[in-house]
Amino acid sequence: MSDETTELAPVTTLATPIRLDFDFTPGIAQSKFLRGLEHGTFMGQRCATCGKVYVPSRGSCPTDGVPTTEDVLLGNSGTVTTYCVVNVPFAGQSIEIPYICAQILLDGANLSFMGLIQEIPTDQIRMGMRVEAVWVDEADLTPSLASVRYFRPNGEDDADYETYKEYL
Amino acid sequence: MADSEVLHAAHRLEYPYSRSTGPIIGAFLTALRDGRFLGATGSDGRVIVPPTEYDPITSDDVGDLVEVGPGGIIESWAWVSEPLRKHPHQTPFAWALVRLDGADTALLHTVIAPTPDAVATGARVTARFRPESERIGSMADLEGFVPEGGAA
Amino acid sequence: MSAAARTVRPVSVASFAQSQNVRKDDERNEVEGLMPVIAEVFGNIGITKDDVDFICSGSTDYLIGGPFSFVMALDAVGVWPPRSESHVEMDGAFALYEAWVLLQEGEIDAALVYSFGRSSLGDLREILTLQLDPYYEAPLWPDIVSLSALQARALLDAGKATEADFAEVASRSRRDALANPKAQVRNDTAPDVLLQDDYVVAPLRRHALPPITDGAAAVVLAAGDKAGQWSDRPVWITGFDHRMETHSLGARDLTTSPSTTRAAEVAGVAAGKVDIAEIHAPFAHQELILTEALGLDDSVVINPSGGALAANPLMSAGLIRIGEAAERIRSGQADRAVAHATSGPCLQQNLVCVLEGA
Amino acid sequence: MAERCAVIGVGQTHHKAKRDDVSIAGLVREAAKMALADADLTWSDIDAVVIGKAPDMFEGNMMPEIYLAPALGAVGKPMFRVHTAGSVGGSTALVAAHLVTSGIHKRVLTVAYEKQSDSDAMWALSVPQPFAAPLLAGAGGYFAPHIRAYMRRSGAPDYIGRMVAVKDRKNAMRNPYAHLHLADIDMKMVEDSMMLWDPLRYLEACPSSDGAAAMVLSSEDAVSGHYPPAWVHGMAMRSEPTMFAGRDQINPQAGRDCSADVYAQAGVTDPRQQFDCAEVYVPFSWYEPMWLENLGFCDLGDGWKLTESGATAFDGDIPWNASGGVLSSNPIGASGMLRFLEVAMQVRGQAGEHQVDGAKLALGQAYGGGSQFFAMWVVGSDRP
Repeated sequence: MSDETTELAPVTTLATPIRLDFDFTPGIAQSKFLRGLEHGTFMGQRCATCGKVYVPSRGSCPTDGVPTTEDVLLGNSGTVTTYCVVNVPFAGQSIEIPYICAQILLDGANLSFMGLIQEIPTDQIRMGMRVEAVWVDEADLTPSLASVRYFRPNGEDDADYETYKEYL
Repeated sequence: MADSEVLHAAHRLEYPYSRSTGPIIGAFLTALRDGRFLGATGSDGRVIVPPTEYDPITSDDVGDLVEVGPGGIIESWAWVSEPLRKHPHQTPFAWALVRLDGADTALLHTVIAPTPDAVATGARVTARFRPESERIGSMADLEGFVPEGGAA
Repeated sequence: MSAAARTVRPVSVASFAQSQNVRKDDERNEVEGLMPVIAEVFGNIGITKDDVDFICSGSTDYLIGGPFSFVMALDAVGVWPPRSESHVEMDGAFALYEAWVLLQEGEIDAALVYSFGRSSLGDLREILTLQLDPYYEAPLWPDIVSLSALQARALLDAGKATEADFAEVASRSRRDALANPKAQVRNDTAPDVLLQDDYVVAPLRRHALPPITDGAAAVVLAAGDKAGQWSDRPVWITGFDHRMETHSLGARDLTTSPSTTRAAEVAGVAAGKVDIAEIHAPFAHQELILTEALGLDDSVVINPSGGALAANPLMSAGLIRIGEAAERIRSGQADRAVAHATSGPCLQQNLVCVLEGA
Repeated sequence: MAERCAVIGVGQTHHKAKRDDVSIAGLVREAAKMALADADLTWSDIDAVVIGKAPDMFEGNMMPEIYLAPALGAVGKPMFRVHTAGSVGGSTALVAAHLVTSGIHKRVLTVAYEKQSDSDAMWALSVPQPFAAPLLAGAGGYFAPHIRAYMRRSGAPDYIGRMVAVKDRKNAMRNPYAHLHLADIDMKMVEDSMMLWDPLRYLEACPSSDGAAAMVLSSEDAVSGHYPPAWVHGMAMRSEPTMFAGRDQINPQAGRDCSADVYAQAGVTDPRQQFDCAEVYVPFSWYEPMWLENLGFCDLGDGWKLTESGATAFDGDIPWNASGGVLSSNPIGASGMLRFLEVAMQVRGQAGEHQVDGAKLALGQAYGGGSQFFAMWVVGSDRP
């Protein structure tokens, strides 16, 4: 016991750290997509009922509720359907702000996904812009979206609004 | 063929939650840090330990806080011969429901004893607190209960 | 109580399906695990998702360690066009209760209920600790086996049971599971052999614990004309209730289950002879507490499926009790059955469903 | 047939960034006790309790009905926990209401809450998982591209979002429970605030709040309380998948279907004319014009014109979010219930300074997930 009986403040907060460990699996269909990334390709799956191609597929067609069974190799380019410019720093962020975050509809796919756009000033991005994936060096490819460094303009003319408006 | 294999990876879910205690839990933990136990008076006059803002049966607001313990009796217990990594003791111990002297409900904590033979329902135990310098205002300020008479 | 005065609209458990219950489903994600179960529960009675008016599911994010796990699971159903749909962060038996409530109003006639969970991904003895009081209990990390052992000890101390009784329950459950191809732990081991098991947390030996199980289950409920169209022998829910107890273990009598008794009263368990009961008792001693609380005598066949001791997929184990009880009636093995589900440490919350053949 | 159901008691906490004066139980009890007092009832008068909140990872408390049962008068009673993402506060109220309309219970307490300051909202909403895409955008980054798509599709000028941000914060000045009380709010202040996710500025986004909401619902023969009951005229839920080919995220089918269902039940054919006010889940300013269209208050593409005209302002012909809305208080799990509760307060005439004069029929809406889960109810001062 200390002589200088410094009065402790009453307890008002309680630290309760929680740490849990899991063995995570993305499942069969997503593993195929991720293995595709490991080879520098986008692998989607087609629903046999509605014919739509999902990339990545989580194993089912979200509207029909049936397994997506047919593997479909997609192109390396796609169209920016919409986008935003991120100006806010947040925990876990690895890219210098500001940067462009876009919904990209890969050629041959029926669903867009979110991707990073680089090699263009943030004020020049447009809806409809044609972009292509830039991959990490072959030695660094992993079964992860980290294998895609970013997307960049591929030089083609912008896609017509009518061609992608149903994907907004 | 590696390419057909389903992927797996370790996933760690981790966050350092920080909780505000409110007045009743805060008072209990403050007293615990001082090496004392507080209970709250429930709607029918029963003394509830550990105290919550509400009676555990009727949900009415609790009344005054009163001091209880530090001795009490074991109402039930369970012997852990192989502690889990997150358990508060890494040598064999007992989880126990201990009704402190002056309390009408039992507190969940641990009994520190060398063997299960030293633990029994109905047996008297007393609190063993951590050294004052190590107390932070949490349930872990109470190291555990020990059989009265000092068998541990 | 208002429930007693009310006329219950007959609702039938029209179809039931469950996955194979396994220690670890190493390959499939939630959607992939659920799809065949949903397909089977519809296929059993020749319907599709378009034939149900409401969908309700039960699951918990903590089994997978990420938020919103129920959201993606919806893709196993294909909710398009948009559907009336809801989710409870509870066992599927409670999701079934929500669907049953909606069917009571007479506006809709059919519902899909499903639940899923992979118990194998994390450490359940750590995960379930997060259900406890976050200030006084969870920070000490008491685990579900230890808390259940406190309850078992209380039962022994009260002279209400012996360790041999626990072994008897475990032996019978796994022996009965031999006839259940979906069960996970199936064997014929005599109680005296089981009593040679080590304690995991005394007084609970290995055999008194449930297995860790990955699995999913689904039920279709039907009312009105659909009940008859979809089944030659509708299985009617004639009573349904659930009740909660306090969270404070130290303020409870752990040797009894007053919430089960109350739910059984409201559900009308005692209104007729009970042929079988499917009781959700994850730990062997809990079956003894629940059998007494439900007021079941020796003539009742308890857990012919093997119960949770033979397969305990978290979030589905309660829903499976309802499905298993219904199948026993549909097959003619029973005319009246009780199904039970539990939640929380030491049977804190209990649900009772009474099922009857036509 | 379904029984009638009425809101006979409401309660809510003072919402703040950090309610560090209470425990989780203390927070929910603050709202629940207020609702009981409003209904002139005690814990023992309640037959069942239904709670709702967003992911358990906000507080690190799994299936919290287990811990909260004795805090909410649920011992010996049925207790239920709903989780439908951001719409959960609304769907929780609907599950509770069905316990009454089904005739099973006479008085049900329903509570929704979030004590997100126990952790961090950005973390809890997007816990990083293996193989997932690198965290690119954060919460608003999911919605900002859809806002841009709406602007493109409708031709809305860029100041519309700022108008909503100002309007809702001005409304919050009339609501003592609101989290944000920005006395000096104006278009310039919003424009000067940081651009977070272009086109979304800081003051066009909702705050992160601790808070709880509670209501007592009753059957017709059990009505009590200090104010006249708010009668439930219609209720509906709709869900659609998160992502699918051809999905319209700006005007989701599930929202259209849900409103069509609830309007049919309530006999509403012209929402703008027939409703006296609405509380609609607008976490980012641009969701007001989007939901105006989705909910049929105007033609497709005209939502921003309604906002611009002042129709949705406190003194407009159809005030939206007179309470200040989600833009002023956002205890996520409770935000949907607050919408349902606020419209009940309006038709009961107990909204105080933000009371819409003579409000008799009103719409409460909540949505969640990727604009895919919808819950709505219509309440009125007249018995249906």
